[in-house]
Amino acid sequence: MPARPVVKRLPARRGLFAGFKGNVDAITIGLKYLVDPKRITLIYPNEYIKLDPGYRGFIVLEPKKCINCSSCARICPAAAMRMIRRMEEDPKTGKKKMKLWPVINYQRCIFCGYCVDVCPTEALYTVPYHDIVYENMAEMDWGLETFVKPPEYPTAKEGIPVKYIVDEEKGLVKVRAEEGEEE
Amino acid sequence: MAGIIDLILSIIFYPPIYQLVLVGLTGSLVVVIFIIWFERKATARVQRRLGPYHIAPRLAGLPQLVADLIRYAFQEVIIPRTADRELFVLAPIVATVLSILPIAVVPLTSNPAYWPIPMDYSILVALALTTVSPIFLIVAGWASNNKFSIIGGVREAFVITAYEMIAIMSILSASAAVLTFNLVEIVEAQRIWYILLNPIAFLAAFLSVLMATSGFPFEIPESENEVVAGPFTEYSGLLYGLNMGAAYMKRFAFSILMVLVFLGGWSPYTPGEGILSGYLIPSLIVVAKAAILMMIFSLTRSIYGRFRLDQALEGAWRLVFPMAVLGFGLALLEAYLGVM
Amino acid sequence: MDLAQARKIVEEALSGIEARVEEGRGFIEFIVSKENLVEAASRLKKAGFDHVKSLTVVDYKAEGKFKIVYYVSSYLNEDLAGVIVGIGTEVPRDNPKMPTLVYVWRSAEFQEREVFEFFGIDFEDHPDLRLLLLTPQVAEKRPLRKDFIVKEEPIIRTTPPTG
Amino acid sequence: MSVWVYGEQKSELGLEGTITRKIEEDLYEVFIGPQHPGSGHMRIIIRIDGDIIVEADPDMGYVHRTMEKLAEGREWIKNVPLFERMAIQDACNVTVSYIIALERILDIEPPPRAKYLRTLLCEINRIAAHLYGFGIFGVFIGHSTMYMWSFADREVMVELAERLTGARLTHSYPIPGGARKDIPQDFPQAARKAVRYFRRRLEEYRKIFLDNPVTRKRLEGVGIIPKKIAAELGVVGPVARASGIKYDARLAEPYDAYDEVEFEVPVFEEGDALARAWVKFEEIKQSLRIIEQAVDWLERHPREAPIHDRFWAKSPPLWKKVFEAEGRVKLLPLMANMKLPPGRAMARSETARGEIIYYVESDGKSTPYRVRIVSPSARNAIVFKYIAPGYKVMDLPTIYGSIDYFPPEADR
Repeated sequence: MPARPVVKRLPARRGLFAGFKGNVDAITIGLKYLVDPKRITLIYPNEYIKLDPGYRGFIVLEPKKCINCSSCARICPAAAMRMIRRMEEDPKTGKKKMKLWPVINYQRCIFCGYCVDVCPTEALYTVPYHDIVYENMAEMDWGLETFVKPPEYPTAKEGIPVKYIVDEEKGLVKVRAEEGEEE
Repeated sequence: MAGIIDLILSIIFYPPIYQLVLVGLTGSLVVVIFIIWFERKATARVQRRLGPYHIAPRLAGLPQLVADLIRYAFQEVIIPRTADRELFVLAPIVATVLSILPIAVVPLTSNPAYWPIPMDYSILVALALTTVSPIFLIVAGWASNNKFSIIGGVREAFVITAYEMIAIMSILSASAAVLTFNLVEIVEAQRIWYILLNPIAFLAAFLSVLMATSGFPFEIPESENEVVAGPFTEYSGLLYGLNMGAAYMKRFAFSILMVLVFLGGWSPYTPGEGILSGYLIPSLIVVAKAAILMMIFSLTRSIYGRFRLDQALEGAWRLVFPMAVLGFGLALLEAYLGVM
Repeated sequence: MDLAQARKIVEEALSGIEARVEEGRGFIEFIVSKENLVEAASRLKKAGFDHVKSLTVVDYKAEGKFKIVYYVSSYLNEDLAGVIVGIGTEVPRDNPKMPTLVYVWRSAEFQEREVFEFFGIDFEDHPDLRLLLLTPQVAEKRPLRKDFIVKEEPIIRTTPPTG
Repeated sequence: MSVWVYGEQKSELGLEGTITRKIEEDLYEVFIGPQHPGSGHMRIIIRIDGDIIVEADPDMGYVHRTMEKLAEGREWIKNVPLFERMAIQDACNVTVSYIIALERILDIEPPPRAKYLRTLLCEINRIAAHLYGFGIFGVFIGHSTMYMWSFADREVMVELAERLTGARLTHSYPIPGGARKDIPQDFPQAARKAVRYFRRRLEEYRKIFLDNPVTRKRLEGVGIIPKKIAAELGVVGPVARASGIKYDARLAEPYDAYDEVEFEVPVFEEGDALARAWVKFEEIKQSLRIIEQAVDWLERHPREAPIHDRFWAKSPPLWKKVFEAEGRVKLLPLMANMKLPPGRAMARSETARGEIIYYVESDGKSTPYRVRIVSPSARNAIVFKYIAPGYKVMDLPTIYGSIDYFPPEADR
């Protein structure tokens, strides 16, 4: 039974100088940061975070791998990924056949990544970015043609890619993503 | 030609005009803009962020406040139907004007040619004028006819009663030490700045000015978590800007008073003859000192939260008021010993 | 303390009151009649179960009843803290009325209001039975009853994508 | 002469409060919220007599989503992303007990590695949520630096969570029988750095916020909940523990790896707002300890898929390949419309704000028959009604902030 409740007391605060010390401590800390701010602000979009490959961003379909099983649509919790019917020609036999293809509606997608994880052939993959602006809602409802290619990431053209690394002194430190230098 | 320039200069530097319009209105506007910017920047530094940035990053976002001002100026002023129209509009304007009025009666130089009023009782007149403007904040709250405004106005009233006595007492301790109500004599008497001789009175004055101008930790009337924006809840546009600016202008007026009383006024400079050395330079020194004092005031925002109303009052009466009395006593002692 | 021990304690406390015991995973519940509920609850409170964790109502539409269970546990008695015991009753779906347990467990107050708006169960003598979360229009539909059906969309989409 | 709370005298309930005269009429009714800079999506209707609150009526439901009903129409696993939207900054904590309830119905136990991974994320979330609470608390009492600092430092924890799960907030991390992703290679190092950073940083928090005389004065003796009343009102989490109740769901019914890691449950007895802030503060320290231990354990033990064999043993080779390469656990397609055996289960977990309880009933279909959620904020909302009266108007934000009330979680 390693976990145990421990009754603690609030730190006592008595005497004439307790309040004085508290004030001095608070002001000292304030001034310390006034002199050395240790900022972590990201100046977006002049800078943008280059996310790790494992990040669950926008989802892209590789149609060659897709076996039209509709597992992704079945598991989608937001009903963003749904199947559409398409008449397609079979390359071998030349027969026309009805096939189901997934399409995604980014008005709804919550980026949970279930579809990627459930896909039996890894036909879906995520790209590590998701801050893309659309001019209207209709554009966010992707058809199959849009779904098969990674979306354009405009921020990457405008800004400097940065990365946050966990640091012992400052918490997070912003570094340039490519060189790995501290800014 | 020279005559015309002299005429213009003499009009500009006619003390009531110079102090009310140039130092009072324009100067305080510039200082307030700078101080609000500084406050935002300093708070941002302590809070590990950038503060105003995107308007002119090279100037560290300084024009941001000008942009804000323009926005306030052009925003629609909405007057609620249930509000008391005349008072609603008048109150912030009168409050703003009154908050800079003390500047018009204090000396900014020792040259008698450039005193706006006879100086014999100037400290009393200045202090009396500082007490007028807060009433109009209560009026603003009442005229808004909104529950939050009224609560805020009532809080303001509580706070006034607490700080006024302290402010007057602690600032007057200087005249007790020098045995005069003449601000010029008080300034001239400070071979050593009065802050060093009587730090207790200065601290009391500092705290009371914070209370008077809703600075942290006494930002109680506008405490946004319960009463939205206190007396200013219903205000918008320029009137809101005036309301918010009034507190800073008042702080500026108080700061000038404190500079004269505690921080040696225009010392180390000795005003000479003529407009330039007799009036402009000493007044600029006073304004600069006041700005530095205001910068120190604005640091409290990043360190303290706000007191509860009753705690602020309790602190004011139990701690700061005795402090002011003590400072006054110290001043009398110094006068008796002839330190100053 | 495990559920078996808790069962013994509760059965002791409820002696004389007829109760149906049902075990679930992680809890145990005692279903008594509507008339006995207040008495049973007060006895449980005396036995040390001092707060209501969850007031759970399940609509068994097929059987025409609501099952209302107060899941209680203890804060002050640390032995009992590890178990969750339910004390509940069943009321018919039409005209659901039952006595309130607010006077036994104050902590049930808001949850009873919630049940009132979602299921329309009327707690008699509740001090403040008003809507808590819903607007009157929605509450009238009694959203958590099984008659209220939320349809999920089918996985096959008939409208073409717009983008 | 005492404060009345809905027809009952507050003193009869054993609650302390400032004594005021009883007023029948002439009360000033102030609606605080919902469109209000302080309260968020929640309205508190208070009646004040002078500056004293005589009645407070929490009016919730502005962000209500009827999750319990929505859950009945969705397959089991789809409810995880739904439920974590109760408290997105605390996503793993609020969903892990739902998953545990499912596992109880399925009668499976996740492998130890999954347990540790979940525990790790739970504690990361707990710190993030506590910091969030601290930030809101700070802004409530006008301390904007605390607000900015805790939100900045929360970013560290969010960053860790992002590296662990691939999402900043809504991780959807636990799944029945396991967890979705293993830690990346460089994770332990980053986590240890973050832990060391926080240890140092908490001292600064103490100095500028908790021990700041202004803050302390503001919090001390405000919203006192005596132990007996706390039990009576059924408050949870830090609110209960600040009143001396030694209850923590991690302690009462250890889930995941909590019976193996070593930590303390800080309990304070004062019961006021300051004690509640200190409970959270001490809990952050304990969470740091748990993170260290979990990371150590995960590093020591071999990487294997953190999911129950039932969902892994029969999986195709691609599954293993993906796990080797990316540490990602792929789901079997059957997960989407998995049918649970009929049964009923209850599970509780300790979120940052307190204990969350799920009652799950399955009738053998692929969707739940009934899911009942009782979230911590919903149970703490009662504090407004019974504790706030008797205190001053300016104490209301203090009480609100100190119980760390989170409207989306209470409304569900």
